[in-house]
Amino acid sequence: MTTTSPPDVLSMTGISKRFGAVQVLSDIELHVRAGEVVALVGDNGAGKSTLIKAVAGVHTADTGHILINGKEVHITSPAQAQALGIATVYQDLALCDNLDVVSNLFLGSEVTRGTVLDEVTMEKRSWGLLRELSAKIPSVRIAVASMSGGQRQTVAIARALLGEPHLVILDEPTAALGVAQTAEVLNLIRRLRERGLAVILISHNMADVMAVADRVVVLRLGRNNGEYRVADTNVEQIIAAITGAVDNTRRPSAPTQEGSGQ
Amino acid sequence: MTTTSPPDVLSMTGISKRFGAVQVLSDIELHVRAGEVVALVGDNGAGKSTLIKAVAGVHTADTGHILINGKEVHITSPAQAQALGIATVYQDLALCDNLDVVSNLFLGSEVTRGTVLDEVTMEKRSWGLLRELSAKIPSVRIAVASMSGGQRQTVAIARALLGEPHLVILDEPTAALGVAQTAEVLNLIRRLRERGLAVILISHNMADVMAVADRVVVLRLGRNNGEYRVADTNVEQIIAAITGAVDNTRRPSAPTQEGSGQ
Amino acid sequence: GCGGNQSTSGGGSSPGAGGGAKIALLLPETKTTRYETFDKPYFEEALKGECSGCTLIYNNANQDAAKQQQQAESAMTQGAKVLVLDAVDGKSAVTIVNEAKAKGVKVLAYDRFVAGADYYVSFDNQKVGQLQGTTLVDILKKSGKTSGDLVMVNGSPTDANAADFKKGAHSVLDSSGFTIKAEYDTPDWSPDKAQSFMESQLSSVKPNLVGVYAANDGTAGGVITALKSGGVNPMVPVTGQDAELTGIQRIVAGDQAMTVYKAIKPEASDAAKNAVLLANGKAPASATTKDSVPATLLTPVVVTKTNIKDTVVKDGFETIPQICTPQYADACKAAGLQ
Amino acid sequence: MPGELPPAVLSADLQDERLIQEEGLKGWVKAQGVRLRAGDLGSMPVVIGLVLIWIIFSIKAPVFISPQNLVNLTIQLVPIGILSLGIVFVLLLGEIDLSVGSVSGLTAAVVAVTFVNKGWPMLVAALFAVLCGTVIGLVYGVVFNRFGVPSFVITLAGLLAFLGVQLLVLGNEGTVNLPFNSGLVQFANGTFLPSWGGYVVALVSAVVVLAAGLTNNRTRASAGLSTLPGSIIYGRAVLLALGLAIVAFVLNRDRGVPLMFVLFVLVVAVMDFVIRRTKWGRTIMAVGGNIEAARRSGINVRRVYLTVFVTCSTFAGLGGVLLASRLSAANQSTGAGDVNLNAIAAAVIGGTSLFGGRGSAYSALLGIFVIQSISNGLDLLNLNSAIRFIITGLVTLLAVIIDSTTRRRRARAGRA
Amino acid sequence: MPGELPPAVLSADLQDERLIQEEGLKGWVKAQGVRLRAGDLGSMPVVIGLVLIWIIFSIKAPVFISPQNLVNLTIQLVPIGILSLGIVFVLLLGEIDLSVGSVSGLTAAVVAVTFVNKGWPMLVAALFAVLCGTVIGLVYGVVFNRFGVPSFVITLAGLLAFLGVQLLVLGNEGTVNLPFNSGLVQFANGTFLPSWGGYVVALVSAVVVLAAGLTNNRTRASAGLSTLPGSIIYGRAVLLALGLAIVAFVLNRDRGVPLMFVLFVLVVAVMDFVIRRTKWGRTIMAVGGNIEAARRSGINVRRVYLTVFVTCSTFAGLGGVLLASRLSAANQSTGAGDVNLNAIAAAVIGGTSLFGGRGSAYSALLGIFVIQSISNGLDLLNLNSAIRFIITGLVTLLAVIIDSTTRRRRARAGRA
Ligand SMILES: Nc1ncnc2c1ncn2[C@@H]1O[C@H](COP(=O)(O)OP(=O)(O)OP(=O)(O)O)[C@@H](O)[C@H]1O
Ligand SMILES: Nc1ncnc2c1ncn2[C@@H]1O[C@H](COP(=O)(O)OP(=O)(O)OP(=O)(O)O)[C@@H](O)[C@H]1O
Ligand SMILES: [Mg+2]
Ligand SMILES: [Mg+2]
Repeated sequence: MTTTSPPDVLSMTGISKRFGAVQVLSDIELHVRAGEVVALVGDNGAGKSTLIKAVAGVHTADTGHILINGKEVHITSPAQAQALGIATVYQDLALCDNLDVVSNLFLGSEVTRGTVLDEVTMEKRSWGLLRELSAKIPSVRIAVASMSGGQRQTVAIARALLGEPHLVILDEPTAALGVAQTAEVLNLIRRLRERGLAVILISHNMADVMAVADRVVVLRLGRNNGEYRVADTNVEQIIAAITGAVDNTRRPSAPTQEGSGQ
Repeated sequence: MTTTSPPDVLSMTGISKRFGAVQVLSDIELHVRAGEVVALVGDNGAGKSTLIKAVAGVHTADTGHILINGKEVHITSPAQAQALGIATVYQDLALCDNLDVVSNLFLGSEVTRGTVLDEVTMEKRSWGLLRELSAKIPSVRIAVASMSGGQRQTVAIARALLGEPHLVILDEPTAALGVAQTAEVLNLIRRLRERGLAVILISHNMADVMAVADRVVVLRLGRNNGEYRVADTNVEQIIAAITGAVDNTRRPSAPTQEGSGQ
Repeated sequence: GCGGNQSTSGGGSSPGAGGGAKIALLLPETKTTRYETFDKPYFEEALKGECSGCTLIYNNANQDAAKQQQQAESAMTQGAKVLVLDAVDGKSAVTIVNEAKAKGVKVLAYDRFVAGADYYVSFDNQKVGQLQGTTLVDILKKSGKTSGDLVMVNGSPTDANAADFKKGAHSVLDSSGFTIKAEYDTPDWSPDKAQSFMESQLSSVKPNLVGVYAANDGTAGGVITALKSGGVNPMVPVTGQDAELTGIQRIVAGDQAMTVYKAIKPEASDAAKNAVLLANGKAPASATTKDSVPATLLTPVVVTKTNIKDTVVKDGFETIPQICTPQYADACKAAGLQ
Repeated sequence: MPGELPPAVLSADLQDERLIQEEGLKGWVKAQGVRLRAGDLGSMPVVIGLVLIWIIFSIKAPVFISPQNLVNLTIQLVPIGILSLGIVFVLLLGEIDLSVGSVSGLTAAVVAVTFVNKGWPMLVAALFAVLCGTVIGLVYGVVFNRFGVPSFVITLAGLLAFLGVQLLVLGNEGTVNLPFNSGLVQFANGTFLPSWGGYVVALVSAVVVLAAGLTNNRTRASAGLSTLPGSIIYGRAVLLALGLAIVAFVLNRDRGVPLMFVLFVLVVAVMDFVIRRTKWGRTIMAVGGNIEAARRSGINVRRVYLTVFVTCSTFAGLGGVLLASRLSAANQSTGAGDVNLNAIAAAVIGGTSLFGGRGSAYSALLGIFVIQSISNGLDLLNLNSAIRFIITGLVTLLAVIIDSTTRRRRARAGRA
Repeated sequence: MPGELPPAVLSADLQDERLIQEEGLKGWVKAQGVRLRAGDLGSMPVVIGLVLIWIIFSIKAPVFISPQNLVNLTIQLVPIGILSLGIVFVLLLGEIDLSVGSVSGLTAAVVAVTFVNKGWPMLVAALFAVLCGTVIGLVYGVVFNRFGVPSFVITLAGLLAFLGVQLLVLGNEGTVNLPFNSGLVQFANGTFLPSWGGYVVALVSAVVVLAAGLTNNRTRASAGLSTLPGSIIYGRAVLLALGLAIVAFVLNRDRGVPLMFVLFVLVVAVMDFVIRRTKWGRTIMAVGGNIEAARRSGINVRRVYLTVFVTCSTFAGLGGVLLASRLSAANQSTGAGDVNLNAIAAAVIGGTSLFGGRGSAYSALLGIFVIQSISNGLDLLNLNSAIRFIITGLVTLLAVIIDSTTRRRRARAGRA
C-alpha cells in the first residue's frame, strides 16, 4: 500500500507458521519504513509475538519472505538479526535471572578494557540509561531475579538502547510499567522515530498506540485483519478489527495477488 | 479511617520488609473489607507485590500484624494462605511450564475419581472457565510454555476462580491481556464484589482502577502515600500521589498511633 | 528341555577328534595387568595346541560378579561346552556352576576356587598372603631387626580375594613380633589411595617403621613413592604381588623387596588341557583335590632381586630388555641382569 | 465466507479455527506424520536406536536374537531396571540419587544375612530388606527437607555410608550364598510363565487398553469433548496383542517368558499410570517443572520430596533383593561398580531429563534395554576389554543420538 | 521533611532513599552482620564446615595438624583439585562431565608412555598429554552442538571409551613407572618454595589485592560511584598477608610450601578472575543462568559450550599428568575408582550449583580441601574400612549442612 523510493526497512510477505496442530500464522504481510512507528495489535494469541520472533531470529517461519532494506534475508539466529541492525525487546523479557542489572544490560556487548570487563564504565552507563527511563531501581548490583516486574521490563528496554539498530521491535514494552515509566518509553519511541529508525510496537493499550504509532496493523487468529493510518482512524474501528466485528481478512482462496510495489 | 461492625477481611498494620541493604517496605498499613475492591497502586518497585506476597504466604514480613477477619494470623506458606480463603494471581504468574493448561488450572486442587485424576471433567471445566474469560486458547492440552503472554495470564486468572476464596488478590492481572479479555476480567472483579468477596487489585492502568475499584491505596518507595475513595477523587490526584508530587507519607516519627477500630 | 536347545544353538559342538568345541574363558577384571596380558594369550595359545578346532569365547567381568554371571550365560548361549571361570567372587560363583550344571556345561575353576566345579587349576590365594608375610619377616630378621612397626596396605575392601591375601598375611605377621601400626584396605586397589594413606601415616609411623606389607605391585608402587617423597632413607622393605614389569623394575632398583610370581603360563596351559578333556567328556586325571574337586595346585614363587633371572625371565614372562630400560640399566648391571 | 466451519457441530476442544482438523484414521496418521517431522515423538527415537543396536548385534552375532539369549536378556535387565525406575522419580523432581547402588548392595546383604544366617522366613527377610530401603529414603527426605542439602551431597554421603553398613552386615564372611533352590533364587532365575501364559498376558493387556480407550471415548463424548476414531482404538489394541504375542512366541521357543520380567514390565506400567494419572504423580511433575509455582499452588512440596526419596530408595531396596536373588548371593561388591551409574544412565538414555519435570516410567524400561542389550551383545563378541569399553561408549552414544537429534528438532520447531 | 538526605552529595549508585546507608568501616561491618543473618555469605559456611572437620580430626589425631601432615594434604589435593576446577566450568553451564576421571587416566597413560617408553622430552610429553585432553573436549563440544545429546550421555560414553583407550595406550605392560628423579615426579612430590618464598608470595598477594582495591576505588570515584572505605581495603590486604604468612610459617616447619600447591591456588585465582571479570566468563554465567536469554542477546551459545568442554577436558588432561607425576606411575586404575565422583563432589561441596549459573572457581579449592581433609584425617585413624566408609559419608554431609542451612535461609529471605 505504501510505495516510496527507499525500500522498506522491513518487509514480510506470505509468512506462515505452524506449531503442531495449530496454524499460528497464515500468510501474514507486514511492512515498516524508516522513521515510522507501526503498531502491531491483536487479541491474545493472535500471533504477534510469533511474527516478530521470526524477524528477531528466535525461530524461523515455515514459509514467506523477509526483506531487510529491500534485500531478502534468512534470519536463523538472534545474533544474525542483531548484525542486521534489529534490536528486540521480548514480551517475556529474556533476562538472565542469576546476573545483576549491569551484566544483563550489557550482555553480549560488554565494555572491556583489554580482555577485562570494565565494570565501572558499565555501571556508570547503566545508571544513565535507567535514569533516562526514570526507573526506580535501588541498586544495579542485585540479581534481576529479585527485581519487580516493572524494573525487569525497564532493564529489558534499556538493553535495546545500547546498540545502533535500524529497526527496534518492542513487544508489549509498557505492560508492567508504571505511569511515569510508560510516558518515558513513549517519549523514547518518539525519539527513535525522530532519529529515523523503524519501530514496531506491540501493545494492547489503545491509548499508547494512538499516541505514538503512525500506522496500525491488526492480526486476528493468525491472519492479517486490516491496516489503518492512525491519522485516519479511531480506537473503535481498531477494536472492531481486533475482535473480529469487522472482517478484513484476505482468505487463502486468493494467495498472494496483493504484493504492493514491485 | 473506615470503622464498621464486621471486622475487615484483611487488615495489615506496621508491615516492614528489608531485602539486604534495601528497605522495601516501611510500616505499611492496608485494610480491605468484604464486598470491597481496593486498588493498590504505586510506581515500579514501590513494594506492591512484596506487600501482597506477605499475605499470600510467599514470604513473611519482618515486622507488622496481619489480621484476617479480625483474627491475627502468621502466614508462613501459600498453602496456609489458601486455607484461610486467600486466592492470589501473581504478577509473575507462577505456572508450571512443563504442564498443560488443564494441569496448571487444577494444580493443587485436582478433580479425582477415587485416586485417579478425572481428566475429562477437568478438561470440560477448563474450557468453561476459559470461555468465561473469552480466552483465545486453541488447545488446553499444550504445555503452557508455548502459550502467548496473554494466554498464560488468562490461565493464571482462571486458577483463582476455582476455589471458594474470601479474599482475591490480583497482581496486575490485565497487564498482558487484550481488550476483550481485559473487559472480561473487570467484569469478573465486579461479580466477585457482588458475591461479597474482598478484592485487592494491583494495576498501573488508571482507567481500569477507576472503573472497578472502591478505594485506592497508594504506595511510594515502600511507604503508604495516601488513600482515596474512587468516588471522591480523580486520576490526576492519584498519579500525583504515585509520582510523589503529593506527599502523604506518614514519617516514622509517629510509629503506630493511628490504629483505627479498637 | 534345556539341553536340547544347547546342541542346536551350539552348532556342531559334538565332541570328537577334530574338537570344534567352544570353550569360554571368563576373567574377572582389567585393573591388574596379568589377565589380558598373560592369562588370555597363554590360554589361547595352549588351547590351539591342545585342540586346533576349538573356539575360544572370551569375556572379562570388570570386577562385577553379576556381570560375570551374565557373561557365563552368554557363553552358554553361544554353545560353550566348558567354562574356564576365574571368578570375581569365588563363593558366589557357585551360582554359575549351578546354572552350568543345569545345562550340562562343565566348569573349570581357574585361579580362584569355586565349590562344585569340575576341575580346579590355581595358586592358593591365602598362600600368596603367607608368602608375602614370611618373606617380609625373613628380610627383616636377616637385617637384624626383630621388632618395629609395620604398615599393612591390603587390597580392595570389596574384593573377596583381597580378603584371602589379607588373611594369609596376618597369619604370619600377627605372630612375628613386629607391631602392625596401621592397616588399610585400599578401595579399588587404587595406587594413589595407597600413596595418600602411606603419606598420612608416615607422619606418625616414620621413626619406627621397618617394613610395609603391600598387597600387590600397584599398591606397592604408591607406597614406595610415598616413602621416597617422605624422605624414608634407607628404603624399608615393601612387598608386592603379580610380578608386574614395574614391580620387577623396582625390585631391580632396590625400592621394592619382593613380589609374588604366579607362573601363569603353566597355569593357563594346564587349564587349557583339562578344559579340552572336559569338553570331550573325559575326566581329567589329577594328583590332588581341593574340597573334593580334582585340582592342579601350582606353587606361587617369591621373586626377589636374586632370582629374577631364574623366574620371570626364564619363563619368558618378562624379558631383560623390557626390564632393563635405560633408566634401570645401571641397577640391572648391579643385579647381574644383562 | 468460504472455509468457515459451523462451530456448533464441533466438540468443545476443537472449536478454535486455527486448529488443523484431521478426520478419522487418515487424519490421525497424517497428524502422526506431522509430529514425526516436528520431532515430537515421545519414546519412538530411542526405540529406533534400540532396534538399530539389535540389528547390528544380530548381524555380528546371530545368536544374539536366539530365543535363549533373549530370555537371558529379559532376566538380566530386571534388577538394574528396578533401580532405574526409582531413579526416574528422583529425576522427575530434578534431583538425583547417587546411592541406589549402595542401598541395593545393603539390602542384598540384609536379605542374604537374615534369610540364610538368621533363618528368617524368606518373605519376611525380603520385606525387611525392602523396608530398609524405605527407611533410608525417609532419612534422605528428612535431611533434604530439614537442611536443604543438595540431593547430590546427601546421596553421595549415603553412597559411602551404606557401603560401609553393607560391609558391616556381611561381616567377616564377605559373601553369603542364597540356596539355589530357594524361592528367591528360583524366582529370579528359573520361573517362567507356562507357554500359554504369555498369550494370556498379551490378550489381557490388549483388552485392558481397549476397554480404557473405549471408556475414555464414552466419557469424553458425553462431556462434549473430541474422541479418537474407533479404528485407532481397536487398531492399537490389536497391535499390542500381536506384538506381545510375538514376544511370547519367541521366548516360548526357549524357556518361556520370565515371570520376573513380566512383573517388571507390569510395575513400570503401573508407575507410568501413577505418574500420569494420579494426583501424586501430577504433583511430582509440577514440583519438577517449577517448584515455586508448585509451592504457590498450595502443594506441600516437602511431602513430595519425602515421598519421592522414599519411593526411589524403596525401589533400590527391592532391586537389591533381586540382585541377590539373581546372583543367588550377596557380597561386598553387590551394588558396587557401575550399578549406580547404569541405573541413572538408563533413565537418562530412556529420555528422562536430568533437569526435572520431563520423563516417564517407560524410560527406565527402554534405557535398561539399551544398556543391557549393548552389554549382552558385546558379551557375545569375545572382545578384549579395551576394545569392549570403547565400543560400549560409542554404541551408547549412537543409541541416544537419534533421540537427541529429533528432540533438538522439536526444540527448534518451538516446543520448549 | 525530617530524614530526607540531600541527594546531590551521594554517589550515583546510592541515591535511592530506600537504601540503608552505612558509613565507613563500622557501616561495612554492620552490613556484613546483616548479610550473615540473611545467610548471604558466599563461601563462608563451607569454610566453617572445613574448620569444624579440622578441629574434630586434630582432637582425634593431633598429628593431623602437624606441619608434615599439612604439607602432605596440600600436595595430595592438587590433582583432583585441578579436575574439579574443570568441572566447575561445566557445572556453571548446567552441564556435567562424567569422564574427567577417564580422561585424566588416559592422559596419565599418554605422558608416561611418551616420556618413558618413547623417550620424548618431558615437557613435550606433558604438553602432548594435556593436548589430548583438549582434543577430547573438542570432540565433546562438537557432538554436543551437532546432535544435542545430553552431556551426561556424551561424557558417559567418553568415560567408557577413553578408559578403553587408556588400556590400549598402556598396552601389555599395564603400568609404566616414571623415574622418581624426573622433573615431573619431583615437581609433584619434592619441590617446595624456599622458606622465604612463602612470605614473598604472601606479600605479593597482599600488594596485588591492595593495588586492585585502590585502583578500583579511584576509577569508581572518578565515575561518580560509591567507594569502599580505605580502612576496609587496607585491612583486607593486611589480613590476607597475615593469613598467608601463617600458612607459610606452618608449612615451613616441615618441608616448606609445595610449589604445586602454590601454582594450583594461583590457577584457581586466575580462573576466578576469568569467570568474574572477562567477557567469556560472563557469557558462561549467562548461558548457565538462562540459555534462551543468552542466545537472544546474540551470544554464540555453541561456542560457549565448545570452549567450556574444551576447558574442562584440558584441565582433566593436566590433572592426569599430575596424577601420574604424583604416583610416579601410570596404570590401568589411574583416574578410575572415585576420582571422577570426587572431582564433581568437590565442586558441589564447595558451593557450585549443579543447575548452572551459580558457583565460583574457589569452590573447587574449598571442596577438594574438605574431601581430602576427610580422607587424610581418616587415614590417620586406622579404622576398618566399613567404619571408614560410614564416617566419610557422615562427615561429608556435616561439612555441607552448615552451608546448605544458611543458603536455605537466604532463599527464605527472598533471594532466589
Ligand atoms: N512454541 C510454541 N509451540 C506451540 N504453540 C505456540 C508456540 N508459540 C506460540 N504458540 C501458539 O501460537 C499462538 C500465538 O502466540 P503468540 O505468542 O504469537 O501470541 P500473541 O499475539 O503474542 O499474544 P499475546 O497478546 O497474548 O502476547 C498461541 O496460540 C500460542 O499458543
Ligand atoms: N527477593 C528480593 N530480594 C531483593 N530485593 C527484592 C526482592 N523482591 C523484591 N525486591 C525489591 O523490592 C522492591 C519492591 O519490589 P516489588 O516487586 O514489591 O515492586 P512492585 O511495587 O510490585 O513493582 P512493579 O509495579 O514493578 O511490579 C524492588 O526494588 C525490588 O528490587
Ligand atoms: Mg505476545
Ligand atoms: Mg509488582
